[in-house]
Amino acid sequence: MSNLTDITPLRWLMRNPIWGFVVIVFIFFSLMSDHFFDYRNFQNILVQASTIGLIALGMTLVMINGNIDLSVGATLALAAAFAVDVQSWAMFATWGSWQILPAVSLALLVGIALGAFNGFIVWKTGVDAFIVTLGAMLGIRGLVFVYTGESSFYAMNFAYSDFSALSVGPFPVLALIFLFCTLIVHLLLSRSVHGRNTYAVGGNREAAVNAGIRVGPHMMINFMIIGFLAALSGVLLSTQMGAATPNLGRDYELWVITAVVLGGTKLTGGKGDIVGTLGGVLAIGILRNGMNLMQVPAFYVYVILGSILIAVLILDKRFNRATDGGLRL
Amino acid sequence: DTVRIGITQNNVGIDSYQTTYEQAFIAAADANPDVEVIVLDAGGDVARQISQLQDLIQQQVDAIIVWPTDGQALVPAVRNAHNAGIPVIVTNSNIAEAGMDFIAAFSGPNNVQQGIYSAEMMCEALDGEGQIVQITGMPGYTTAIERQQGFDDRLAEMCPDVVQLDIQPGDWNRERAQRTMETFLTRFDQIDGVYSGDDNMGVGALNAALSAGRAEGIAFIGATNFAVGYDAMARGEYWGSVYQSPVDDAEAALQTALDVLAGEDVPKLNYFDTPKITQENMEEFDRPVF
Amino acid sequence: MLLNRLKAGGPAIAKQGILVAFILFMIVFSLMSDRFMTGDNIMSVFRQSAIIGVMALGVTIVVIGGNLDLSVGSMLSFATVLVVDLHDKIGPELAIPVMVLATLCLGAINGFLIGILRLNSLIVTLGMLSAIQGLVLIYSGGQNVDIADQRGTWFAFFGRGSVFGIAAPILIFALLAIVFHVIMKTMPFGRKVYAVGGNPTASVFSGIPRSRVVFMTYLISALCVSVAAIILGSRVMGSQNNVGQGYELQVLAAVILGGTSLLGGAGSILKTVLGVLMLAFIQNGLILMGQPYYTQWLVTWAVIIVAVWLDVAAKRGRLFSPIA
Amino acid sequence: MTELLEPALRLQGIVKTFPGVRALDGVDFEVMPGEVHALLGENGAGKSTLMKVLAGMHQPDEGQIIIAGQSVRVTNPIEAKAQGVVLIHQELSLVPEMSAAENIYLGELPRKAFGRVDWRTLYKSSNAILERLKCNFRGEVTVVNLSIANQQMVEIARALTVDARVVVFDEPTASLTDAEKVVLFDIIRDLKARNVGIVYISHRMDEIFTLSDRITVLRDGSYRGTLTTAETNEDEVTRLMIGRSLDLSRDTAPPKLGETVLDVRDLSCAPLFEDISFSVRAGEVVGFYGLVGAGRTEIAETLFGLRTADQGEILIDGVPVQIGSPQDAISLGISLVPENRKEQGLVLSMNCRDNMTLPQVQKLTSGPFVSSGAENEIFDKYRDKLEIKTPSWRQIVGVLSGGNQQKIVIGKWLSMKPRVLIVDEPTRGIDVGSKAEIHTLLRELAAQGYAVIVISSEMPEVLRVSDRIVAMYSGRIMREFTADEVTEDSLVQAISGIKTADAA
Ligand SMILES: Nc1ncnc2c1ncn2[C@@H]1O[C@H](COP(=O)(O)OP(=O)(O)OP(=O)(O)O)[C@@H](O)[C@H]1O
Ligand SMILES: Nc1ncnc2c1ncn2[C@@H]1O[C@H](COP(=O)(O)OP(=O)(O)OP(=O)(O)O)[C@@H](O)[C@H]1O
Ligand SMILES: [Mg+2]
Ligand SMILES: [Mg+2]
Repeated sequence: MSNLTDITPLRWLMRNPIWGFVVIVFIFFSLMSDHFFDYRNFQNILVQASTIGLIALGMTLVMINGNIDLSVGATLALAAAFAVDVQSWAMFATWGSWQILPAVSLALLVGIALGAFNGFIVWKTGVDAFIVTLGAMLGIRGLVFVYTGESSFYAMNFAYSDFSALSVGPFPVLALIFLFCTLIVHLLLSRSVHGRNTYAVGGNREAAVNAGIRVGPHMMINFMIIGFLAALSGVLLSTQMGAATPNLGRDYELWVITAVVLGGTKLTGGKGDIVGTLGGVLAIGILRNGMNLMQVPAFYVYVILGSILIAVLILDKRFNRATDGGLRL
Repeated sequence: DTVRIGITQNNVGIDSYQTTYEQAFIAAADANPDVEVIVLDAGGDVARQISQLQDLIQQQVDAIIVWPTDGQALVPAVRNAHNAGIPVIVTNSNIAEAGMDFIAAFSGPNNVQQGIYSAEMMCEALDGEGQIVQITGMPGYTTAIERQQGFDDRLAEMCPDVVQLDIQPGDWNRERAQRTMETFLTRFDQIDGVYSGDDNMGVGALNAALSAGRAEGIAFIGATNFAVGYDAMARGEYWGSVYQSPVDDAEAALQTALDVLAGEDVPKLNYFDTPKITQENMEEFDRPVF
Repeated sequence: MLLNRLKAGGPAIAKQGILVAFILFMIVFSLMSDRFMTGDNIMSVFRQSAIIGVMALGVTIVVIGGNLDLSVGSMLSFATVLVVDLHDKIGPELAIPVMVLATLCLGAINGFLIGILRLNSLIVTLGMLSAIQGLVLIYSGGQNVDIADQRGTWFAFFGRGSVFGIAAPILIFALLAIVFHVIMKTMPFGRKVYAVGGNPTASVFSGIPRSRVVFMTYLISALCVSVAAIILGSRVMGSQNNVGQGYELQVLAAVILGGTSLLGGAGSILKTVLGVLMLAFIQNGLILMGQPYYTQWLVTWAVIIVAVWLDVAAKRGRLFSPIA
Repeated sequence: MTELLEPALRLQGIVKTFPGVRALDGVDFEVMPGEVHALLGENGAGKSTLMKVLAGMHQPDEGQIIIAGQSVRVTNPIEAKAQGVVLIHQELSLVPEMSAAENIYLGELPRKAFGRVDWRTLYKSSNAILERLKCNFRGEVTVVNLSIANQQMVEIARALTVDARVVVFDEPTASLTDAEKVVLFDIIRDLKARNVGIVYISHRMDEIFTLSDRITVLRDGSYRGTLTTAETNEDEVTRLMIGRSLDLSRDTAPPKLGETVLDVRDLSCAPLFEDISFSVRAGEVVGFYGLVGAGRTEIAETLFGLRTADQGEILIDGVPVQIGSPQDAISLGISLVPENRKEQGLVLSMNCRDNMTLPQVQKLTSGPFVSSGAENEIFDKYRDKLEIKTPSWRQIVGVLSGGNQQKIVIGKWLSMKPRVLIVDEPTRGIDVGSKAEIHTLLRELAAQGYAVIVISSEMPEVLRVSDRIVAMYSGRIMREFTADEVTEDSLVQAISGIKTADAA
C-alpha cells in the first residue's frame, strides 16, 4: 500500500513467498507431466480453483477482520440445494429457462442471510467467531439435510448445467466470474473505505472503536460478503453438477483457510491481501491438478499436501521474521 | 496397442472394501499388458471427482471408469466425457436416471437389491414379527440411501408386522455404530433385530449388545460381508449378510470397459451377483479378505 | 431473573455460565424422556464420552497454553490402527508401549514446529491432520485391522472391562481428568502453561522456558490421544483408517463448551469434562427422543452458541457485547 | 485568563460505575475556550474514565455534558468529534499495519464516489498536519516502522484534523523525547491561541506548572477542587491529590559500598550498542540516562539473557559468566523489571499473587505441589512493603491501576532476592505519590546491599536516586558522573552526543 516505489520484484517475492512457490510447482509439473502445460488444462485449473477461490476471497476479508468463518462449506451446500431445487417449484413452471433466475437469487440471498446471522451473533454476543461458526458449521449442515431430506436434487433443465461449459473466447465463464470477483474484492479491500476499515478493525479493534468505526455492523457486512461468495461458489458448483448433494463442501473451510493463510493473511487479523490469497488458491489448485495428472497415489497426496502446508509456513517465517526486534522470546 | 483407462474412485481408504477394490483393479490391469491405467481417488468429494473427470477428459484417455460419489451430481460431467467421445463406465453404484444416456455401461452390485435381500433375511429371522432398529451409512451417500430404500420398501411389503423402531446413522464407523446401538438398547426394552448398512457397523452393534448381555435375542443382519462379520457368523452371533466381493467388482468393471472399447455389444446394466450369506450357507463362501 | 443476577455480578453460580447451561439442559432432557435420567443411561453416556473426553483433556491444556490442536483426529486413527495391528503381531504388552511412543513422536513434531519454531498452530496441526491421515493409510495399506482373538486378550479390559461395576473407560477418563486437573491447578507446570498462554512475552521475561512448555503441551495431547486409542481399540476390537475423522472438531467443541478461551491463558480441565458430557448427552438425549441426526446438529448449534454466550456474558457482567 | 465567558465544555455530576468499581462519583469539570486545564489525580483516580465519558466511549450513569451551553448526549466517538471534542488516548490507539495518514484519519477517511478512499486528499491533509507538528516522516509510512515517540506524534496529529472546540491530551508525554515535547507544547499554545479549550492530563508536575492555567484534582473518583495555577504550588496540589506532602529530599548519607557485583567489559551488540563498560557495586544505585532509543533497554535485555552480545564480557563477583537465557540470569541473581509492564511484565489474566511468584514457582513447592502457604507469605510481605492496593491476592492483575500493576512487577523481582536489580523506566505513567515511594524503595534496597541499575528518561528521577549516572547517546556511553559532580547541563550535553574534554 504505502511506499510502493521502493519494492523490488525480489523483495516482493520475499514478502509473498507463495507466488514463488506457485512458479516452482508450475515449472515442476510442466516438466514432469506431458499433459500439464496445455491451455485447456489451465482452464481446468482455474475452473477447479474457482470453488475454493471464491470463498477464499471472502475469508480473506473475514480473517483480516480478526474473525474466521468455519460454516462456509455448509452454506455452500445449502445455497446449491436452493439453486437447484427452486427451479422446479411449481410457481416457476411456466418460466422456461428464466426459472433459473429466482432460484439463483434465492440461493444467494440465503448465503447472505446466513452470513448476516453469523455476523449478528458475533457482534451482539461477543462470542468468538471461531465458536459461533463452528456451531453454525454443524447447524447449517443440519438445515441442508432437513431441506433436502438426505437426498440429492438435480436440475431438470440442462441449460443450467450447460452454463458451466460456456466460455468467452478462450476463457471459461466460471473462471471469468472468479477472476472478476477477485478484482472486485481486491479493489474493495485496497481502495475503499470499508476495505481500509477492515484492516483497522483487525489490526487494533480498540483503536477502531475509539475512532468511531462501528465495528459490529462492519464485521457483519464482511460476514455477509463471505456468505454471498460461499453461496455463489455453491451455485457455480451446482451448475457444474447440474445437481446439489447434501454433503457438498465438507472440509472446504479447512482448504479455504489453508489457501488464505498460505497467501500470507494473518490469523490474528490486520494483515493480508487478495493478491496473496489468489496465490494460495492457485498453489492448491495446481498441486491438486498436477498430482492428479502425475497419478500420485491417494495416500501420498495427503502426506504431500500436509507437508507442503507446513513447509510454506517455515519459508514464510524465514523471510518475514517476526518483529520482536531480535529479542530471544 | 495399449489402451489408456482412467478411473476415479469414491473414497479409497475409508473402508477396506474400497481399498481392496483398488488393489484388485490395479492387479487386473497389470496382468493385462495392453492396458495402462490412471488411478485417481475423489476422497468422497463430488467436486473433486468432477475435476478429476475434467482432468481425464483433458488427457484424452480411451475410457473412463467412475465410481460415483453421488449419482445425481455427476451427470453433467459424465455428459461432457460422452460429448468428448470418451466412453464412461460406471462402477459399483449407479448414476442417476438422467445420466443413463451418456454412459456406455454400468457394472457393479445392485444396492437396492441388497437392501431387499437384507429385508428378506430379517423377515425370515424374525418369523415375520418383531421390533427392529436400523443403522445406516453416512447420511447423504448413494450406497447408504439405496440400501435403506431397498430394505424399507421390501420390509414393509413382505412382513408388515415387523416394526422399525428407529433409524440412525452409523457413518460407516464401527465405534459410532456401537454408540448408537448402546443408546438404542437403553431406549428400547425389546429389540429383536438390527439391520446395519454394512458389517463393519453391524459388528459395532453386536459389540454393544454383547456388552449389555442382550445379544442372545437379537438377529444381526448386515450388508457387504466383512471378515469380522464372517467370523461373528461362524461364532453364531451374527445372523446374515450380503456377500459382495470387491475383487469381482473391480475385475468386472475393467472387463466391461475393455469390452466396450473392443466394440462388443455390452448391455447397459451389468449386475454381478451379491448373494445372501447366512450362518447356514456360509461354508459356500471364502472368508472375505477385508 | 438469571439476567438480573448476571447484571448484578450475582452469586458464584451465575458466573459459571457453562454450569448453568448444563443444568438447565439436563432438566429439559429429563422432562422430555423418562429414560434419560436412569443410572444405566448415565453410565452409558459416561462410557461413550470417555474417548472424546480423554482427548479433550489434552487439547484443553494445549488451548490454555495459547495454541490449537486439530491433528488429534487423525492422530487417533493412527494410534488405534497401530495398536490394534500390532496387538496380533507382537502382543498387547509390546503393542501398547510401541504405539504410545510412536504417537508421542507425532506430538513431538507438533511441539517442535509450534513450540520451538513458533509456527502458527492452527495451520501446522491442519497440515499434520492431513499428513498423518496419509501415514495411517500407507501403514495399513487402506485395510481395516482387527484383533483376531477378541475374547482371550487382556487388552479387552480398557474398553470393555469394569472395576467394582464401573466401566474401565469411565475410570480412565475420571482418573486422567483428576490428574490433569491437579497438575494444572496445583503444580508448577500448570502455572507455567497458564502463564505462557496468558502472555508469552511476559512469561519469557519471568524466566519461564516458553518453548519447552508449549512442546510439553503437545506431548501431553499426544499422550491423551494414545490413551483414547487404547480405549477405542479395546472397545471396538478393531480399527478403520478414518476412525478419528471429524473428532478434532468434536473435541474442540467440547473444550470450547467448557469455557476455555481460544486466546489462551484461561480455562479449566473440570469444565472441559462438563463440555464433553454436555455434547454426549445431547446426542444421547435426542436419540432417546427419537429425533433424527440432523436435529442433533441443529440443537448442538444452538447449545454451543447459547452456552458460550452465557459464559462470556457472565464474565463481562452484561448480556450483550458492548461493541457498537 | 478566566474572563466571563461561556465554558467550551462543562461536565456536571458525572457518575460512572464499572462492575464492583465506582470510577467516577459526581464529578464536575469545566474548560474555558483558550484555557489549558490540567486534570490531576493518583493512578486510578478516574481521569481517563472521565475523559472517555466526554469522548462518547463510556456512557455516564448520571450527570450531564454541556457543550456551548447545550446539554448533549454523546454515544460514540464520532459524535463527540462532530461536537468538536477530540481525545488523544493514553494508551496508543493506532493500527500498526496501516499508514500514518490512515491512522490520523481513522474512522473518517475522505471518500470519493462508491465508497472509495480519496488518497490524494488524505495524504495532502495528513502531510500538512505532520509538517505542522515538525515530524520528519510522511503520511505514507506504515506505523509499525515508526518509533514509539513518532507513533505518539501520529496520535497527537489526530487532534488537528478537525476544528476542535476541546482537545484532551491524556498523558501525551509518557513516551516523547524532549525535542518532541517542545513541539507538542508549541502546538498546545497554538491551539490555545485559537481559543480551543485544552484538557491536559499528566503526572509530571513541571509540565503542569509550565502549561496550565487551572488545575482540577480528582481523588478516588470524586472531585477534590479546582485551583488556579498561578496561585498555587506543587505542595498544595500534592496534598489535595494524595492527602499528604511529599518529602522530595534525597537521603544524603554516603552509601556503604561493598564489593563490585556486576562488571561489564566492552559489551557490544551492534548496531544497538557498542563498547559498553561499567560496573556496579553492592549498595550502589547506578542510573542510566539517555534519550529514548539510546540503547539502554537493550543492554538490560542482554544482561538478562534475552539478547546475545557480539562481544564483551560480563562478570558477576569477578567471575566471567555466560547468560544465555533469563533462567541463567535469574540463577545468577539478576532481576529485570522490564520497560513495558503490560506486555513484558505481567500476565494480565492471572491473579496478583501468581504473577508475583511466577519466576520462582518451580521452587515454591511442597512435594510436587505449589505451596500456597509459601506463595501467600511472599505476596503478603511485598503487598505490605510496597503498599499495593488490591482487595485480595485473587484479584486479576489486569484490573489494577497502572501504579499498582507496576508495584506487582517490582515485588515479583524483589522477592527473588536478587544481587543485581535492574529497573527499566520504573515510574513511567505513575503518579507522584507512588513515584516517591518507588524512589525511596530503590534507595532502601541499595542500602540493604543490592546492586541497583535504574534506567530512566526522566532527569529528576535519575538525579534523585543515583549514586552514579551513566549517560548514553546512540548506543554508546558518553560519560560517567558521580552524584556530586553531575549538573543538569553537563548531563544534557552528554546525552545529546556532545563530547566534553573529560568524557569517560
Ligand atoms: N473498563 C473498565 N472496567 C472496569 N474497571 C475500570 C474500567 N476502566 C477503568 N476502570 C477502573 O476505574 C478506575 C479509574 O481508572 P482510570 O483509567 O480512569 O484511572 P486514571 O486516573 O486514568 O489512572 P492513570 O493515571 O493510571 O491513568 C480504576 O480503578 C480502574 O481500575
Ligand atoms: N526505530 C524504532 N522503531 C520502533 N520502535 C522503536 C524504535 N526505537 C525505539 N523504539 C522503541 O522505543 C522503546 C525504547 O527504545 P530503546 O529500548 O531502543 O531505547 P532505550 O534507551 O532503552 O529507551 P527508553 O528506555 O528510554 O525507552 C523500545 O520499546 C523500542 O521498541
Ligand atoms: Mg489514565
Ligand atoms: Mg528503553
